[in-house]
Amino acid sequence: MFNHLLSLLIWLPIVGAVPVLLAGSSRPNTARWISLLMAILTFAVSLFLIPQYNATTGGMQLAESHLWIDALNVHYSLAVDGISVALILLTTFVGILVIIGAWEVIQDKPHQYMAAMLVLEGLMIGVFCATDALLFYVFFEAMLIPMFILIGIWGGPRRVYATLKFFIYTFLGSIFMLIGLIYLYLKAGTFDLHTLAMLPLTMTEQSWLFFAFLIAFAVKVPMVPVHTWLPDAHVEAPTGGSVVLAAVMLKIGGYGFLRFSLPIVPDASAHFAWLIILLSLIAVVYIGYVALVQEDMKKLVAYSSVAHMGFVTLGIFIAFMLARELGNTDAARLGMQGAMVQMISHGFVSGAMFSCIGVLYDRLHTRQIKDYGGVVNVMPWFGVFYVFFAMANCGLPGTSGFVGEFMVILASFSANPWIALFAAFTLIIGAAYTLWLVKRVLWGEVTNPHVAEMKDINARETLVLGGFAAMVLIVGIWPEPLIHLMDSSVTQLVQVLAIHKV
Amino acid sequence: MEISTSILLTIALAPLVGCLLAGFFAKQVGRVGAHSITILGLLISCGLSFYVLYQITAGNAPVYNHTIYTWFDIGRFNASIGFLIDRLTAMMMVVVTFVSLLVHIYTIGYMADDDGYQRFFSYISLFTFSMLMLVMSNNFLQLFFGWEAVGLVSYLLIGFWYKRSTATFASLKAFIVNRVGDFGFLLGIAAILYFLGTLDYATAFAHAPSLIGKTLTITQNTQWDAATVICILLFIGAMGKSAQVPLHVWLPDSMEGPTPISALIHAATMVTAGIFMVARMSPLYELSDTALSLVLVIGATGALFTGLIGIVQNDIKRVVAYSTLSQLGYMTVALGVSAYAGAVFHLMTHAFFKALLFLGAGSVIIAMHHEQDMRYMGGLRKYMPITWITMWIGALALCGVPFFSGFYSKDAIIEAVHDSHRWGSGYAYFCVLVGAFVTATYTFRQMYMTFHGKERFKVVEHHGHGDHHDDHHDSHDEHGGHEPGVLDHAPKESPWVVTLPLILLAIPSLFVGMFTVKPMLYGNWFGDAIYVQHFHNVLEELGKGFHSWWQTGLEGLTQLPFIFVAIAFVITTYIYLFNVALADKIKRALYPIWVILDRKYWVDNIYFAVFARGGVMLGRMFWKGGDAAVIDGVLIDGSASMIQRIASAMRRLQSGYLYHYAFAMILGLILLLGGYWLVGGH
Amino acid sequence: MITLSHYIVLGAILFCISVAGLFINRKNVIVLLMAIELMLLAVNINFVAFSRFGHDVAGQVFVFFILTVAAAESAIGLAILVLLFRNRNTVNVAEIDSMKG
Amino acid sequence: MPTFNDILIMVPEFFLVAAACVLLLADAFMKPSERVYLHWMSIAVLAVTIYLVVFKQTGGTVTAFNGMFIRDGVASILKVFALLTTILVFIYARPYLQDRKLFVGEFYTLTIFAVIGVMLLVSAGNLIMIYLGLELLTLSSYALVALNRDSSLSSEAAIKYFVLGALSSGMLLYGMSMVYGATGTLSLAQLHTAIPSSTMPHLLVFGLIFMIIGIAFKLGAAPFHMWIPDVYQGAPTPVTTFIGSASKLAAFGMAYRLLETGMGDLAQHWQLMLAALAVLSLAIGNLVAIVQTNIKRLLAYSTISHMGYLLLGLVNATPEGYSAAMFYAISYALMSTAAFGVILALSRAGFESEEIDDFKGLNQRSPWMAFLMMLALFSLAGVPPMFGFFAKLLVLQAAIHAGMMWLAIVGAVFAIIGLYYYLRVVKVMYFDKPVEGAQVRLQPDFTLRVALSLNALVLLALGLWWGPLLGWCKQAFVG
Repeated sequence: MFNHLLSLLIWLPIVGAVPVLLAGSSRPNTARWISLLMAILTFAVSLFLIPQYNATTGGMQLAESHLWIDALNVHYSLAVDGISVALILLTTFVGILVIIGAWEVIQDKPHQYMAAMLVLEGLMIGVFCATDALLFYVFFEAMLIPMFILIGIWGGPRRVYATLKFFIYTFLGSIFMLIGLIYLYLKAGTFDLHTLAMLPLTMTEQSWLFFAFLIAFAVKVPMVPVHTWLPDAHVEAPTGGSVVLAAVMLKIGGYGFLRFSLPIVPDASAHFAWLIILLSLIAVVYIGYVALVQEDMKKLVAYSSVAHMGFVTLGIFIAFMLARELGNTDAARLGMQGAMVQMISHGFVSGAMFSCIGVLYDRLHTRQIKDYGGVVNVMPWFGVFYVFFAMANCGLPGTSGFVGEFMVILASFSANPWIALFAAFTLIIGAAYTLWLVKRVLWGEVTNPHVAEMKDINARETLVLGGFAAMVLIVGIWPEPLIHLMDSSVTQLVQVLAIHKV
Repeated sequence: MEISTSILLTIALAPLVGCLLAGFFAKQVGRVGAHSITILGLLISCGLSFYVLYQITAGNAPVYNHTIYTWFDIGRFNASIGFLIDRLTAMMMVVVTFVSLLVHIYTIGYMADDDGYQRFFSYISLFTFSMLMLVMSNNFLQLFFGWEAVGLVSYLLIGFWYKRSTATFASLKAFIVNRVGDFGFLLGIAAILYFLGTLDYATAFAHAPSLIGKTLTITQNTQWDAATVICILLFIGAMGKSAQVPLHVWLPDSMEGPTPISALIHAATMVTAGIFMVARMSPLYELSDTALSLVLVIGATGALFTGLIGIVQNDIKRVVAYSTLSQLGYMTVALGVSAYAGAVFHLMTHAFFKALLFLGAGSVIIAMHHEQDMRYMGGLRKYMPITWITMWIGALALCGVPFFSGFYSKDAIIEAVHDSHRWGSGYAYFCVLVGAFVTATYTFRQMYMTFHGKERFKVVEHHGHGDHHDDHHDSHDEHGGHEPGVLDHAPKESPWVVTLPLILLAIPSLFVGMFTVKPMLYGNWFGDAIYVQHFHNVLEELGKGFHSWWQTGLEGLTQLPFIFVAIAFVITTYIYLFNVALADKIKRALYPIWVILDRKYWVDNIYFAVFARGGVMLGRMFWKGGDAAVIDGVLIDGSASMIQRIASAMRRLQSGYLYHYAFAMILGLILLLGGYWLVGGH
Repeated sequence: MITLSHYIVLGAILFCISVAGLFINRKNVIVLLMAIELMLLAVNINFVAFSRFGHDVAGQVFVFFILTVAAAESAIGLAILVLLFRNRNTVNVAEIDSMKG
Repeated sequence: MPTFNDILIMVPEFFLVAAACVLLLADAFMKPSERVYLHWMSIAVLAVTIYLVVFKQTGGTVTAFNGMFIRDGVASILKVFALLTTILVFIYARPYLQDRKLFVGEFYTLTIFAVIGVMLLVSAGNLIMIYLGLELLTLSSYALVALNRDSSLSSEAAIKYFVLGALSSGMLLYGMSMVYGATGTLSLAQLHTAIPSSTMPHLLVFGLIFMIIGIAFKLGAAPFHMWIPDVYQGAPTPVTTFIGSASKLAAFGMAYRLLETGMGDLAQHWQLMLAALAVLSLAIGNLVAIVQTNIKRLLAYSTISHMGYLLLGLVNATPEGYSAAMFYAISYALMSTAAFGVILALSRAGFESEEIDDFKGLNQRSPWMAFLMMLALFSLAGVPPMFGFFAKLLVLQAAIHAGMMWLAIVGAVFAIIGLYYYLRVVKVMYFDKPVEGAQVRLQPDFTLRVALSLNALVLLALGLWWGPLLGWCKQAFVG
């Protein structure tokens, strides 16, 4: 089993979706239980990664490679490093919570919903495992289909606009990456990422490729100014869709930078690092202001996701400045680690925030902030979770939201105090938009009579929110195990990005 | 004998356990259970803190500095959770746990009728835990953790009565203003890591001298001194937490919270975290005269100008709140002249007498059925003698009347400023001197308006509802529809759970100064915890003239600050006891000044207009203008609709007529032929 | 002397006339069929001329095939035309535009 | 002199011709109720032909009748897939034809004759053979388009197809005549050797241009695409399916024969021309498809765009490019049969199920059909892991390899625009509520369902494992 652990992880949920679909709409409970079982099974299998992966040596491990397309020298090759392991664990963990979260909420064709979720989970794991560029691309794009369906069928009133925008936006980004990959293939004769990383490329080639990769991953992250699909997609998506989108899918953008931009075009990445850093800072400040004035809760959290993901891109590219221009590899590692921790943390925090909004939405069927107010009067336990996640969202120490931002800000100060200054602005604006939201939703007198009838969270919802809360707290209080898991991989990445190709 | 780790962990975690039990099992443990558990936790914590203090001072235990666990470890950077226990920490631990314990006890009485009883106990225990983490920390990470965690609890407690919109607004404001400070604080920590390569106190202080000569490139032609940058950034954090001008605006509003937390958090402990932090960082601050001058000027400004506002306040708690702002200014001034020990000493005395004043005010508020306006009080001394006497002790301590604890600390600060030669000390001396007069004025005014003179409330016996305690929870907001100044029944002295803490606080307010002034101020009691460069050391200079607390007290009677206090006493006594109408006349005569003070120099209004309104406007502009109009409107939907338009136009080419189709083919032929002729025909 | 060029030019002229007939004519579909026949004739002239001047018989063989196929083509064309007339009661080219866009 | 060996080489074609005649005769003696046997016999005949093609393919290139007929890997693969898609067309067509009283023998025989045309065309070694194969295919197609004699749209489509088809074959012939004049030969092989020494290069290129028009018309590349939407819409759907699948394979075969086997040395000229046609096709096909409301018409425009992609492969003008293009042609044939198959499966008597709105809420009424259609659409859109994606990947790669990065970028940009209208159909099926009264057939014929399911699932399966097919395609051009 351990020889094919990664394949098992990818295919278990995808194959598991078949019996779920077969259960049909007439037996919704069967479908629910099977999918829960599959999700738990996948999570259980993913736990084996921890003992199987040797965190001290780093590097790509648990490799599997089979010739896939002989004529094109494409391999079905999988392997993981610490970063992948962390992200896979995040995926499988969120996978369970999403299934539980949708339990009674999805009444319309639950079997299709659950099946789409499982397929999505498998494909996302595939993205994190693939070490062949084409295989990566296949997983990367295939993911869009179940998500497209999820938003389109179970989404809100403007779901069609949102889901089409989501699909086309992402597709637009990635198709240029595909052209870049083909170009690389024609030079190297392979799609193997390791070989591509070794491939010598001129600065001109690197620059073109850098932008091809940039547009693909920038859309996915999403970075300003290609972020506008995210608020729409989030607003219209069903809760589970939002959770997966925010918790895992956005991470794939950041992950892509690590796997493609960094090793394949390091010189161009270093050369254009200022651009990414600038865009990241714009994401923090500009998007922070935009989030402040949102009237829709989900939109607000969606914008805050954009701002938080700004720290991911900032951390990754600040590492270039630190490692190359200043020769400060330790600070580069700090920044890169910060970015990685921020990815994981944002997975939990945003997933939790969207789950919270889902809880409210299930009761009142509105996401407008003005329709709420005084919720804590009728839902005190919900209030506890909501405030906790809000605090995590504005980066309170002791929650996971703090760790990554802290490390990135520390690292960016070493690169340039001005960058740190703008990045640290999130402390203020993040608190402003998150807590203003809390104030308007949770506190105050109950003014809407419908709010007065809302019931506090039930056991199932408590389980979901509690699951998220546990992870947010653990990572926040003791991040060292997570950091240790990724440390050697990050160190290697930093070494790679310091190598000049031209 | 070294202090054992488990004792320290117990001190820190006992309140946390209490908090979790009282919070998550509120229903199961009930009211009595909640306060018993948390008070037990605090008792353990407080008792052990005293033990630790004893060990450190009398028991000659060495300084404890150990890591509990590693938080992250990346290359040469690492951060961990750990404790540093020296005399400064031990003293802070005692102050925090002692005041907190008393506040816990007091709360039993104060919150007796509140629905959120268990929640309140849970919060204040959580606060104690956070504050202990802050003061016990041995590194910047944990300091920041505690720093923000106390901010969180402060947020929760200010907004404790979440139904009141003013309370939730105040809590939001407090958190965000604090975040502005934390913004600087975090950058300061980043700067320390950058320049010193560590987050550990001991290592950082050991390497502090290496900062000399280092600069930070701000622009290509601007280089700033590293130590100055670090110290100013850290001080911005202190400005937020310790409510220094111009980040002071949150503290008066924080009075929306229940009174016990005003005493605990917004007077005795949390707001002094900034003072503690600067004192702790003294090895760094000593490297930058510029930063200390800034600290001095900011502190002095706060000491005088926020005190002035206190004179025109009518809300009993707000007077104390402005007094807190002013006293924090005094402490900051002390820091600014390198009299760190003076600042910490004042911090300690202030913790006692200010907590006493707040709790006393709370006791009055209980008696007045949650009426806080002093204009409806007066003559309360006969109804509640214990509160009256204890509050007078606190008031005299606050004014710095000789032999009271406040005298020793405040007088030392004023003297230190007088002796200092640092840039800005002249202005500071003026501020603190006039501040003494101002302090006395608002304090005596408050005491007279509350306890003396005519009763300005009416007692109307209400009938028709059986147990009037029932409507108390409702009356937390808008005073339950009561007419102001009309009470259901006559005020009476508060229960023993309220008065006991008052008495317990009155004792140190009265005596603590006498017994500790010598060691703490002049005896180098803090040892290595506080570092002062020799040529800055004004306290050392002052110490040469110090003989005993008795003599200093006697000398104090003849000195300028006390004379100011005496003048203030005479004026206020005359106005509020003998000629009440004069107050109004003065108000009318000095109307423009009154307006300035009443409007708090319009600082709140400006902040609200610029930062809150402006921020929302900016956000809306970005959203509607940037995201919606430009990116979505023009680029995304715009290109989509353009494609749609092109498509509709092109569709018309497919006219359905055969001859057009044939013509298109001929055009294609011409295109190919023409292309060949142009490109490859030669 | 009639050279190859003359034939080619003749073929070209015939071809152009037929093409013009196809897209200038807006009246009758039958004219279109005639134009098509004309086009094939132009092609045939080319083939025969090239065959003659190039001394290769294959071109002329091709012409036979073209003629045969043209006959079949006309048959089908006329059949479709009949069908069209039956359904539409018109063979006017300008009226056959129910499918467009 | 023709020998028995020549006949042996052509056994599949001879068999199919004979079988077609037998079927024609059999039909004459069959009662209408027995016609279902004709249906199965036709399918059996095609299956046997596939067997013969595969069985006879011994590897390498073999010619017959003095080079008139070429049997090589390219021809065999194209034939197999043309026959295969025709079998699918027959299976999909039966319920449709029965519902409309079009279940007649002519449909089968004409289609089989058209397939014979396809087989001759892709195996042609001589311009005459090209012409004959092409005419056999197109003449049968004209008749098939007009199969529904009572439909005004069908006859309109037929006349348009006929006139434009005749015009294009006239141009093709005109081009052939010029090439013949410039080289003095009609044999493709000899043409290839004669071109470098030709004394009339301009005449040659003129001829090439006219021939390219013939190819472009058959492919449906812009601006020679005008017939496609009208014919796709007007023709009975099974015929459209045939034209959209087997016929495109033939068009690719014809292009390969003419351009590579015959005029390979003029590649530098035709590469640019094809690139221009590709850009136009991509633009027109993808853009105009956006505004369509009829799904057959939408698929027609999508065909135009797909032919643009196919040209991207041809532009490369190396075995690699040809194999990419052939791979694309095969993928397109399979995808379009699947898409039209769903339309056929859902249509009933008196109801064509060809408006996009007819698909509203299909997922509610028939989730499986909706799923199959979705697979076909995502494949057409080129979303991984569907078959269509890899086909696009290969042609983009071919274009880049040919040094035409700009062309690949144009292809990529239009793929995004194209994605929109495919998604629109998915949206209608999955996200919209069903319209009251739109009664599509919910329980299609059993064989149809099985075949259609296989057809659509193959798109997924080949997406996951397309190596062997690509291997065959490459081998066909290299070996």
